[in-house]
Amino acid sequence: MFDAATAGQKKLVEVAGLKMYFPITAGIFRRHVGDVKAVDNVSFDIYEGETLGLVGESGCGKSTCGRVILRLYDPTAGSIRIDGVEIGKSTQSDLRKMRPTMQMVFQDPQASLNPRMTVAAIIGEPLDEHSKLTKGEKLDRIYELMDAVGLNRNFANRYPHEFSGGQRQRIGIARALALNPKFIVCDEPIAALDVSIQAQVVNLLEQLQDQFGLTYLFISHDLSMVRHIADRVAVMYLGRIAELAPREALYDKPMHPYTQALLSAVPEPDPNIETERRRIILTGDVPSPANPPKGCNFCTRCPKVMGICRQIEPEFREVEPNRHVACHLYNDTNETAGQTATSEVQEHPTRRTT
Amino acid sequence: MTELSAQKVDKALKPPRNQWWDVWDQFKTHKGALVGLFIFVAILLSVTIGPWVWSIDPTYVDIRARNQGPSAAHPFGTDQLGRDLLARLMAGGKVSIAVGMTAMLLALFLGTLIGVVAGFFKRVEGLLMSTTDLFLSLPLLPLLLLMVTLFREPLSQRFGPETGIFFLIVFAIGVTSWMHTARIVRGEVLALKEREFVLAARSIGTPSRRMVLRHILPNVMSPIMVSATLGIANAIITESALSFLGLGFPPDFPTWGRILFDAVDQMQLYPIRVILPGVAISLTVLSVNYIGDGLRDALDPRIRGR
Amino acid sequence: MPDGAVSVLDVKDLKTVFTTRGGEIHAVNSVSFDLKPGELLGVVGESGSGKSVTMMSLIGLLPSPPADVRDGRVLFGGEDLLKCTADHLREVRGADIGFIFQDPMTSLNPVFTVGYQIMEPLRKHMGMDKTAARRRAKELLELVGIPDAERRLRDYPHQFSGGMRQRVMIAIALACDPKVLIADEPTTALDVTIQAQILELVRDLRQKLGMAIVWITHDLGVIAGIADRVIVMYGGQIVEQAPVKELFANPRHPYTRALLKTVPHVRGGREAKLNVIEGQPPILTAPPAACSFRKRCGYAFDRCERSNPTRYSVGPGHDAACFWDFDKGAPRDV
Amino acid sequence: ERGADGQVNIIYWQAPSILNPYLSSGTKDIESASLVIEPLGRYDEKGNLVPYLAAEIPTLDNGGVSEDLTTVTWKLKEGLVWSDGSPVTSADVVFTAEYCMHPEGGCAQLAKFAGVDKVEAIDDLTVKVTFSEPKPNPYGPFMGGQSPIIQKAQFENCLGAKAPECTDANFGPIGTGPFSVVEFKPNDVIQMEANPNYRDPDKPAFATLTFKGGGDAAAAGRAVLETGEFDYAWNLQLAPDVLAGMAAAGKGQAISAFGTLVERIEMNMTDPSPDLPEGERATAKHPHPILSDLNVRKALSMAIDRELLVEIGYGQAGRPTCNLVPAPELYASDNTDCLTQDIEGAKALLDEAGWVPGADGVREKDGMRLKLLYQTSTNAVRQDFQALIKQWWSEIGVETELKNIDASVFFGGDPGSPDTFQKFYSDVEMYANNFDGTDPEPYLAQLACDKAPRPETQWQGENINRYCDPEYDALLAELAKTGELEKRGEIAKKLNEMLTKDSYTIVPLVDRGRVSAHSNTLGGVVLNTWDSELWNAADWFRIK
Amino acid sequence: MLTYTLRRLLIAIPTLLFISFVIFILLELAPGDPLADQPLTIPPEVREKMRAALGLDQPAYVRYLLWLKQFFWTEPLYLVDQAFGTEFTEQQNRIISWQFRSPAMDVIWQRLPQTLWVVGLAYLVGVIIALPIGIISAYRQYSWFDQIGTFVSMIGFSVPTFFTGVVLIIVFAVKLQWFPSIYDTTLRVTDWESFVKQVKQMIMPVTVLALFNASQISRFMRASMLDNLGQDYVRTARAKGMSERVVVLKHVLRNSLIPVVTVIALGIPTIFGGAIITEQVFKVNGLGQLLIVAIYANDLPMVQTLTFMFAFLTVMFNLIADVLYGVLDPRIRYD
Ligand SMILES: Nc1ncnc2c1ncn2[C@@H]1O[C@H](COP(=O)(O)OP(=O)(O)OP(=O)(O)O)[C@@H](O)[C@H]1O
Ligand SMILES: Nc1ncnc2c1ncn2[C@@H]1O[C@H](COP(=O)(O)OP(=O)(O)OP(=O)(O)O)[C@@H](O)[C@H]1O
Ligand SMILES: [Mg+2]
Ligand SMILES: [Mg+2]
Repeated sequence: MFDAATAGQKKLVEVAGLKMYFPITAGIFRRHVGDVKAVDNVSFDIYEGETLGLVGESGCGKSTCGRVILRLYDPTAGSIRIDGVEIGKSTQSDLRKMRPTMQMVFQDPQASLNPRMTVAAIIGEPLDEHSKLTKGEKLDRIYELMDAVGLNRNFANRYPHEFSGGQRQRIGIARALALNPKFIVCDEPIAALDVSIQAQVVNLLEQLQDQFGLTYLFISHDLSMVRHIADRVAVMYLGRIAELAPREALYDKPMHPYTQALLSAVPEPDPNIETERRRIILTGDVPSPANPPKGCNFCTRCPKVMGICRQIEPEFREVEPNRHVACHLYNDTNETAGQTATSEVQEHPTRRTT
Repeated sequence: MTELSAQKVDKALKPPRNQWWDVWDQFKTHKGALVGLFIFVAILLSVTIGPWVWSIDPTYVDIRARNQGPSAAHPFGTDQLGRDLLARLMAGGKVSIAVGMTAMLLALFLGTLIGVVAGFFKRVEGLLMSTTDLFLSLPLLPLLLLMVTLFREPLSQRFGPETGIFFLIVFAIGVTSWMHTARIVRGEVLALKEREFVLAARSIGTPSRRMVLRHILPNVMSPIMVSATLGIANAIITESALSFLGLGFPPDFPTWGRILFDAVDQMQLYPIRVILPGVAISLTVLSVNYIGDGLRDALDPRIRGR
Repeated sequence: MPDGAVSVLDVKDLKTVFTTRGGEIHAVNSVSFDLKPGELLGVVGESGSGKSVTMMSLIGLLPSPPADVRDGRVLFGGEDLLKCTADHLREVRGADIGFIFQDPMTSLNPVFTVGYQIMEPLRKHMGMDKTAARRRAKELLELVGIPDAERRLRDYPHQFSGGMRQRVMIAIALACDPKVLIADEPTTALDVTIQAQILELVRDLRQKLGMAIVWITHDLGVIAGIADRVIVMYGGQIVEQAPVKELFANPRHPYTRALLKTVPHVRGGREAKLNVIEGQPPILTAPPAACSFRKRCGYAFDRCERSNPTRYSVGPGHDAACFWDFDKGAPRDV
Repeated sequence: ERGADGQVNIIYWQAPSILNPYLSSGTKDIESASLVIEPLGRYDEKGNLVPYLAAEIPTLDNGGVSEDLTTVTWKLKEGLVWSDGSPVTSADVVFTAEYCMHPEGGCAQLAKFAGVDKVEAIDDLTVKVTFSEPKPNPYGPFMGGQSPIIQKAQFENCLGAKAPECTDANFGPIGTGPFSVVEFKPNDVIQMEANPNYRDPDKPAFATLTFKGGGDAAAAGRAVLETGEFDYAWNLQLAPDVLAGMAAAGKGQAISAFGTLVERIEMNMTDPSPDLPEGERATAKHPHPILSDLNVRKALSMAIDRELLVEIGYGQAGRPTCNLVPAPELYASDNTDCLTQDIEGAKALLDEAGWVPGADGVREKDGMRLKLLYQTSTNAVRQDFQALIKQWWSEIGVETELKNIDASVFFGGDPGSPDTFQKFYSDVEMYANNFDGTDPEPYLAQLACDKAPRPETQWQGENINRYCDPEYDALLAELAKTGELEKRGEIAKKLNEMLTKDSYTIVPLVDRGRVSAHSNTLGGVVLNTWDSELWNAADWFRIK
Repeated sequence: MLTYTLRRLLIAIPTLLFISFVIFILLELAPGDPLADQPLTIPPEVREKMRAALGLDQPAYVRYLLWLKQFFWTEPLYLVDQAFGTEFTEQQNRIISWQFRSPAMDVIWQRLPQTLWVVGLAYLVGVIIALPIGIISAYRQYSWFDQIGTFVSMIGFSVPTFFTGVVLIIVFAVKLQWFPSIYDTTLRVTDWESFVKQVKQMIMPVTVLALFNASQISRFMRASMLDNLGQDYVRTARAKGMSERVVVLKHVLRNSLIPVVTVIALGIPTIFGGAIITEQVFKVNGLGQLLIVAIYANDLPMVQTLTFMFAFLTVMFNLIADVLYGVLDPRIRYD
């Protein structure tokens, strides 16, 4: 396990300027009147063998981001390179060939398994699609995978509902592993699980990473789990990345006010700390991604909000080595920030007022 | 965990038990279904094997013996031409059940196909649903008349009068009764499409065709089952209406619907002639319904596990 | 904490069994606990340990069949809730005991306005007329921190975010000034920041209204933050009960210990590997004849196979159902 | 006394759709209209002519018909008024002819006016009809329910293409009959009341009348015979035992009478094989491979037990017959040869014709099986007949395939449909037909060579069998020239026998009577098959 | 919601035009002839003339366009004329039925009351008895009530109405003489006596149809209730101390009715399609009988008009059902 990504490592996933807008249509002729900006101009890289944690509140676009990276949705803009291959625009048949390198583990282990298929059939499905193994070979491979995720081989002919949540998630993981992928998007793989089972799954994921040299995008809203498993952590808010930093740095010294609030809200299983702790309690709810606030999208709830935040969208900058933050607090020179802002900002009508 | 699986390796390698055994095991626990199955098999046997045992020709006119009540020679009596009612019921049952089953299968096939395609592929949804509306609002009778005119002769020539008309009737009923199934299936598919396991299959790279076969279809089984049970009843009744209109089988060819219809006028004089075919139709429909219930449960692994 | 005061709720030997096609499920086995006025009792345990079933058995919320409350006694206000009439039970529900459910998304009726749903118990239990009920409903919404309450009363649940719906649920539970509030994992479905808001709200309300609360959760962090006393459930039984600080400092049941170890922290040191509790929770097809944790327990010995431990007192207000004595590091000699 | 007996209810299981017989020739329409509008003369129950609006029936004897048989002169009764009080004049009669003979009118009774050159009013009460050639039977126009007199004042603006637009007139014609229309609901019900201006001040006995349509024969029979809701039900084509069962309820009785309707089997003289190219199939170009042989046709006829058919299908409403023209007596042949079934004889005939039984009992000749397709319209009795006849034919070694076709298609005459009786795409077919009035000449003339349906005529034509015999045609021409009744009778009998007894082209089965029912309290009913059944409704009364 | 409705209406226009075209083609191609029931004695030339008088000598497309014009232009104008006494349609031909030689629409209007009374009432009665049956069967799932309900409704499906109708007539009209076997469409309800008569004659046809409808709708109701009884909000309502009556009849029912109401709405067009067999058995002579007789008589303008109106209703009620769903379920907001 590496603690931080070293510069020399190979970038397995490169995401740049990724946008995923879901159109909102209205009127008699279904005119396009707006967008749900589920993912709005997100850029990051994931190095080979590392785990990038992606945290944020519900509805902030984590799942959409994970899915669009695997091209389960067609992105509105931006580029996605996986293992050096640009897949942002490739066709479904080309994608099909890429599928073995990239896989996904889903949030709800119950919902992501077809209730009418046996475990063997579920794990074997990717093999059916992408390999020409004989029946026997396939069965062997399925058993192998079941061993790898710690499922009893006897369970091969059972149905998903006959398993506990943790076991189901293992089935999902085995399915993702079947084609020897390099990159796995784990979309809240533990959110639906019991605390005691969460640990089992996380341990399994880590063990498999070691074993097969996997790279993860680990989506979660459980900050303590992310802290445990991720090497670097990206914090998302309302479709954008607020902060991206190595784990230790982030947890020790969160920079973005949202990250700070998020961390302080996590309850500690220790009554002594808990009773004394001062929390930052955010007010209000997350704004709708169809209609994000002007300027910084956190400005409506930010305890440290400044005038500029309501005007200009902060740039996502590297403020310290390896630490990226999108916040005006860390922009010493606001003017230049405005100048060097991306084209997105230039389109912004407020540009004229500055 | 690991040692557990290691120690059971050999046991696991024994070929997995055919899952239909599980289905049967579950099916057996459904009392209604079991009774239904028993009755249905009994009906099936009596219409298939029955004519071997009771070998009177159902179309044999024994005019001296007409309008007889039950007797040893004719356990259910005879009709107005002296044809043996038992033989006619068995022969009629064979046709009615065959028509009911195949027409229902055809309607299910069409309904499911259109429903699934409309639900799964957004592009053709509007078109297919308009077609469904169209078929729902088309006048059935002229449509049937047209089909019969166009196809009766070529078909009877190719397959013989009986088989030809069998195809025609099955086709006519099937083609005019798939719409409700299509609607229900489409609704169901629209919901299923949003389920995570469909997304999971896509992330694996499963193409749409196999997605439908593997993930969508098995999960719309229960509404299809319900349609199926209703479909058989519908097909048997429609067939009787068709023979009544002269669009059905050759006139001397008995079917349950026709035997029932012919006897309605004489209901007061010979009640047995309406009761028997009526009971036969109802029993079939009921037993199929209960079988459908049981099968729906048995096919659902979630219920089966309990 | 008003120690020694007379309890508002006293549960003794509660047993609940589900009859299913596959046989009986003994979901709750001889559960006893009590609740003091103004106290916040935390209930923890893994999924399926019987937390919800226990609480719902108290006020007859389980559908019957399949549920059957076989045995026990629930004293509330001097009356046994398991034996009283259905009408009286309905009076108690909503009026004297409020209930908050886990999933705010599905627990509100989608076709009635929020205002209507809050007013319903007010009109039934407090005999208020429409205007009075509306006024009170508005107050309640304000109390749980929903801005623009007057207008939001006319909104439907789907127009609220998850956190706000949970507040509405709390408002409904609080509507008739209950003596006891049972909250069944009220924040599990919510985000941490929203959870923090709700927790803050509950602390606040407790101060203002002073009712006794049972708070079910499986998040030990939440328990640590708000509970006065904690009971730990496993396999349909209470395995440990202690004041909150005592429990976290001196867990006396192997399950509690394991549980405390599995959770990762956001602060402090980071373990290389998370601790796990291996194995599966027990299948409750029969009333327990042996310790239900023995298969997953590092301390198990032959006695655990033979009999089911009762709850032994291990300190002031602290008891644990385990044959192993952690103080001595040896089997308990009873 | 008029109106003394209150209400009378009539049910026709086919509902009338219009009250103008010139726009529809459906029996239901003609008969319901006959309560309201009347012709100059009608046929009575024996087929005799009786004057209605005319003072007397014009004949050669009384000088009403000219010697050269080209004109008829009708005289109206004096003092006749329409139900609206205006007088009936010869102008109305002339107008009626004008109305039906209008080239764009599409008059359904045009055949009644066939050969009419002109119709002129001699004076207010006298009308002269001139034919373009001698007409031995001049009683086409203005005779019988099909051509009643309509009021000129009412229909004046409804000539030709405008005829269908006059809904009020078509639904409520002003007439001279015993009743006048109060409300007409097409295909449902007609409300009538006694005509205040009816020529007999004592009639009708009923003040109001309801004419209900719809349902089926069984329901109509039940309503009269079992529940007593209705007084009169028309045409109860029911199995004899069913009818008997209903009559046993004691509320009413079934009555029957015979006319000229004959249920028959028609033999196809041409080859209907689908292997033939379209356009040649079922045409004179290809004679029928089996049925061209007289012996086969005869054998088929001999195998049939007509008595039994009657017993099964019609009971008192039918009698076996061997004649195409079963009545009136003058024209009816006395041939009864076919009445006894003779299976052995039929077998012998077939043997003689070279058809020998094959392995499965079906006869064969030159490698061809004796297999026939037997079609008819959908109707329970016809299907029973089919089954029975199939059985008998199988006994003589003929294999039969049955087919039934919806009546609206079978009788539809659509040249595009393969299933019409005219196309005759089968070997034998069964239906019933009759002729209007009492003179069979046009009826027999249908079998003339040139009347065969064929592609050139868009499959129209009445010579369904494609029978063609020059001798027959010659005899027909003679009939057309003959005016003397005795002589006409002889020729007609000859023609009838040529078709049936001699050639077995047409195999008559049953002379079908009409069965109707009336309640026991309805008096004065005389069933008439030569005209509207309701012809004497003015005389009906309530038995107290 | 309004824009959604408007949009759906816009889409409905081409759909309906297409449907009208298909119906026309179908009727055109189907065998049969309007003169089929005329006596065989009519000579061919006369037939030809009669045919021309019906307009059958025109090519098919002309007849179609004419019908379109008549249906969408002349008939509505005629209604305007009727309402305001104007005379727009003076010179234009309305759709003329071939059987009646009179405007098809007039006959349709004439048939509407009895159809609505019998078929409509039967639907209503069916719904009214189906709902409580569905509710009780679901609330007491697997009780004997539920089992018998299932059994009876399956029988209801499987026994044709031509049979049940005749049985009722034989028992109640022939044997007991309680009700008339023939429906009197001319009866006007003016006083108590005529009202009693009307009720008596409606009882049997309404019963037959209502049983058939009820057996279908009660199944839907049951399924929908079962779905909702298991929902979390039911538990919430109970936890609030609401009585079972309120819980089931208010909270659950309100939610269960949403899908059922749309199903009911979808079934309404069938009322206007009439009930062919039942109408025939009881001689109600409603729209169903009108259609079937018109089909037998090959009265194409009438069949085309009736069928198209039925298609129109089907499409409209589809739309209404969807909109209704949105109205009843606050969660759904179109657009
Ligand atoms: N198919 C879609 N069409 C329209 N909007 C969508 C779609 N999918 C997601 N969204 C919207 O995009 C936003 C981001 O959704 P997403 O599921 O990515 O959030 P998330 O961060 O994964 O939340 P959670 O933690 O609840 O899973 C949400 O506002 C959601 O409503
Ligand atoms: N309706 C039911 N039928 C059968 N068994 C049930 C039913 N409801 C609950 N159970 C069983 O009762 C046991 C206790 O369930 P309960 O819901 O109380 O767990 P919990 O501790 O609340 O879990 P969670 O944290 O997941 O809410 C479980 O084993 C469950 O399977
Ligand atoms: Mg998500
Ligand atoms: Mg719970």
